Amino acid sequence: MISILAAFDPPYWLSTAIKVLVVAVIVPTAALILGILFLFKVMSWMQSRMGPQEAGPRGLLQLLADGVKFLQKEDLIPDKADRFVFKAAPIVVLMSTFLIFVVVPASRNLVVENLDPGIFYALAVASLSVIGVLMAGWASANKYSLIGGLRAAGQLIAYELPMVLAVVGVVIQAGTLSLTGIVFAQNSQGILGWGGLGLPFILTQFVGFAVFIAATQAELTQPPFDMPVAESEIVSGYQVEYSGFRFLIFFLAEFATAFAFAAVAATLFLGGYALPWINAGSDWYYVLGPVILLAKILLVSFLIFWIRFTYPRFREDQLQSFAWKVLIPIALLNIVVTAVLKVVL
Amino acid sequence: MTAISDREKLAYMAAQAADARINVELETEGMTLNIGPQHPATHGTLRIVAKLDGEQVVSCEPLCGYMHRGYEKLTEVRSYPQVTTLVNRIDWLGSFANEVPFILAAETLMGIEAPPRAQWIRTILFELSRIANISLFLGDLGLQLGAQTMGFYAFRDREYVLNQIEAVTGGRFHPNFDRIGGLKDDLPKGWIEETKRAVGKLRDFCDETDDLMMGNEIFQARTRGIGVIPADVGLAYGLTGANIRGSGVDWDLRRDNCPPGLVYDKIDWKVWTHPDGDSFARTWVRLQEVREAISIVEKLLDSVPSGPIMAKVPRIIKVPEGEAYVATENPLGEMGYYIVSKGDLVPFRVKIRSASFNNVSIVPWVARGAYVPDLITILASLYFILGDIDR
Amino acid sequence: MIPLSSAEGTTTDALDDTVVERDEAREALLEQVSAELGDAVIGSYIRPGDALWVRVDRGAWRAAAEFAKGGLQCEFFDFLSAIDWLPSPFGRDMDSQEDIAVHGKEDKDAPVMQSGFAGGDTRFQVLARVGSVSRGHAVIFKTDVPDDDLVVDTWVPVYAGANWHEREVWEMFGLSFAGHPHLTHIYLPGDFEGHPLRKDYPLLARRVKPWPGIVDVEPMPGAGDDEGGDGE
Amino acid sequence: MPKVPGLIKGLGVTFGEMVKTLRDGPVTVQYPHVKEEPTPRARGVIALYEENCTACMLCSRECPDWCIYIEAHKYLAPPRREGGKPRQKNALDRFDIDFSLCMFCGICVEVCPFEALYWTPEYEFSELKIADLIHDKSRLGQWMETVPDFEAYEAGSEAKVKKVPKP
Repeated sequence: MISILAAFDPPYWLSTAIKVLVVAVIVPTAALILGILFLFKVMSWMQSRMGPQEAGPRGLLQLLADGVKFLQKEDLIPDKADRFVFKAAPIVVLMSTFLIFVVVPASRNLVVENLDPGIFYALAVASLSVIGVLMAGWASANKYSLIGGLRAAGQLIAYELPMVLAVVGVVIQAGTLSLTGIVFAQNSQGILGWGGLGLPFILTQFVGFAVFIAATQAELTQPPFDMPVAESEIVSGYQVEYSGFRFLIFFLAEFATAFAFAAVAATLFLGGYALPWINAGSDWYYVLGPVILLAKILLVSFLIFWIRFTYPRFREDQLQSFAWKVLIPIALLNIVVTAVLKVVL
Repeated sequence: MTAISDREKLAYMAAQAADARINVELETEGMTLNIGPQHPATHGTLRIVAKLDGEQVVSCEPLCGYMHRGYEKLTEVRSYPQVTTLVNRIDWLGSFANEVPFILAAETLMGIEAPPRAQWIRTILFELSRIANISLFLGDLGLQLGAQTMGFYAFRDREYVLNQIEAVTGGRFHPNFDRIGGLKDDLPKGWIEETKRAVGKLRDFCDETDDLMMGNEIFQARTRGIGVIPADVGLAYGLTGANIRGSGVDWDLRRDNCPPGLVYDKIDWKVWTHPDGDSFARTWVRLQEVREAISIVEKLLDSVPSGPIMAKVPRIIKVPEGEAYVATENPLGEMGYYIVSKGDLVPFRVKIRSASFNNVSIVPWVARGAYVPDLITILASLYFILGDIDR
Repeated sequence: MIPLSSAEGTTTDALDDTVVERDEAREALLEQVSAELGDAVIGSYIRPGDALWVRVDRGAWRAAAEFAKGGLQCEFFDFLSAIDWLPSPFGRDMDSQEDIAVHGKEDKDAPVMQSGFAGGDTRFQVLARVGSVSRGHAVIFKTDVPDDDLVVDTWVPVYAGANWHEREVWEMFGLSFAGHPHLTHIYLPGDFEGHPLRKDYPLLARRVKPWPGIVDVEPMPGAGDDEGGDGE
Repeated sequence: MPKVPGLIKGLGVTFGEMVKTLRDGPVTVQYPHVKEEPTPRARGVIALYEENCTACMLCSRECPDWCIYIEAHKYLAPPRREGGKPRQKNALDRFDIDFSLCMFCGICVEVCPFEALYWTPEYEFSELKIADLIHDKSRLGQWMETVPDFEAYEAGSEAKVKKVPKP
């Protein structure tokens, strides 16, 4: 069965169509699953309540029900709003999420495009959502959303830097920028000669992992960094004037971005789709790869959402000083140490 | 017409500029932000007109009156039992605590004192409503600062106390249980054991709050040093309750000037104060007050005397002529009633001195130059309730 | 309870008729106030162990505040309000429908206007309570406001907390405060006419709806004794 | 135990809560399927025991919200002892409580001298139209079955337990 799969070699346009279809299909369904499992269920368990029970078996179709609810709601555009920009903003935010998935490998060949500067491309595309958020904040002609948009701009840019620096540590250790290369590196290197567990970079790059997770929380505008959507201060920031289908796009984009960043973090730090004792290149991964990747993603997302339900939120200036004065120096230090160890060992 | 009469704009901005460190030469134009009557941070319908420079509040003016029900006018046409039902809707979170000062003031005028058992149960219910009120404050403060989980824990644990209040008075929020000369009814069987268990659960809630919030570095970064109120300014504005004890003033009406109808002098308990006077201090004092209230309730529950629940009071109550002002330490601060009676069924004039009215009047002073998130923290830490402000 | 005290002089209310309780602490306080304000103290009243009322002349209202804050160390401002002593022409509005529909406007005997503790001879009276946390005492100051000149000078420079209270009294009673920095509505909408807490301001809610308490038990057929319901 | 930084302790609390909810069940119940029992003294709705009511109008006068409407007529009841004078009694024509105005304060139940009004903890009587919230005499009578018996009092109380007339 595997050999038939390997022999299947479609013309270029068909393969890209399949790949785009896969990414366009995988992302919403994955966001659906992730959204339900974590936000509704785990959050409700953490708050000693049952969570939604009515929609679907034990409430698992709740997000679908929400989606349909949003679809049939009227989506308003404030009359003084900048109409085109107002309509374009959610698309930009969602688009930046889809583009990240292009480089995330589910197995040696199951990747939309195995770009050499893979991680560099992913981080560059991730910062596209800043523009979308700023567009939403400006176009809604509403004081609260303007404040929300400006806060988001300041915050997302401030946290791009620590995220990139955290990734540099991994790149030094893996020696390559492309994500599949990083997965192979983690699979092949051993810990001081013992190759049993492979070397998921979380073990050596724990500081980088911590900085990456903190920066991801900020990119997703989740507590403790949810100033742009601080509902108790500026009433859900840039999303204030959105309703109906456009708000659904924002809502889905939030989960899809969380899923995307969790996928990148899983690939960089937890060994991506590969299990340590199976060689990263073997054909088993055509079937096994996506499942392992999904499991690791759920693990990382659990961490992201767990932090989200526990912490209060920073104030603007504390947020910025935390990025510039704490995260960036640590990330730089981490790079220096990794570089030195790379040379020495 | 906006509430602030439109004085000459530039002079206004220039005057405020010197005060709130605004850089006039950049001619940045301030923005008026309506933290409007419909806003999650105002516990109800309080509107704050804030003039902002960027995120910094140049000046702000709370506008109340969106929930003004005109209680003082209504009391002119209601007899004393009817006013009791009216009055427990002022501070609806700790609502038994509203009835007590009104009843005590009427008892002072009539020269009647409730039998010991009634006073004991009245004090127990007074402390239970304090626990119910302040435990919601702890949850709500977490909510205002972004930790939603705190809000759910508060509501979950508060239910046990509300069920106990409902078991004895019949109403969870509006007990309407206090009468001139005693209480309406006595305790049902098994209530004391059940209340001890409920109050024990509240003690775990306090420890959980300590772990989840008070020790949290982000929470401390958000509340320490924010909205500092020195003691003399606080007293000049008439701040009471945990707001003034947070600024180091060791003054509690339950101990210093306890009206005759409550039994705080029969047990020993401690008044908690904190020297800093910032938002963290006020929160910390309230958390200790809940723990103190729990130990007071446990001590009182062990020593409830037996005896009648109601003194000899005529069915139709005509309060003799005279005036009386009685204030008690309500969960929000000092709440007092100045009753003027002309000797007939209906009080002639009732001035309701509610705690939040004074507590909020200091917001323009304390919020000068604060950031918008800090304004929300200050509002959350002052802990007012709209019914209390607007009456 | 003896009837309300007369205007002049201090009367100590004898609660229990056996021994006349004396409340030295509050009398000492009263002596201090009288020494300071001299003849501006028009009347006073002490309920032993409870409260001290002092009625000062309107001119000395600000001086009383400054003395309370300085001399008596009353740094805690409790509240400031007003009383309208005019007896309400509407009563409890319970029989308002009845009396208009059936008996026409019956002229109730206008009850005589009395004033409370520490006397008072005008319709409006401003009262304020200030307390001392350090020394543990409190004083209720009162002053009369003549009907033709409803102005009292403000306490805001002495107690900043008086700002909102004076705005509320201005809005509800119509007594304006000279020198108040910002006298605008606090509760009522900007274009509200009338002063609701005045006794002659009708409570409309009760005049619109017929009172369900009117007894309309029809008489026994054929009995036709008393026309109205019994058990009024 | 070294001072665990607040951030980690916070995470521990929420994780512990999750484990506790999974282990011994959430605190909330799914309302339509599982219903929580209010306490016997809960003031849900007012029940009228018509035999005791003598239309003395005390409750409708004392009600702060003016939401009790009573109409009655007199009739001649047969004398208790033969040869005695026929007694004049009030027969209740209409006894409506408008629950859209009522604030459940309990003054009417308390002030009724003939113990004709009782509280029941029933709370499921919401209506689509607000006009249906006016419960007439028969509807108030139906609530009578749901009135729980008065509980016994705590030790040391001298109040005597009242009885609920069973129809």
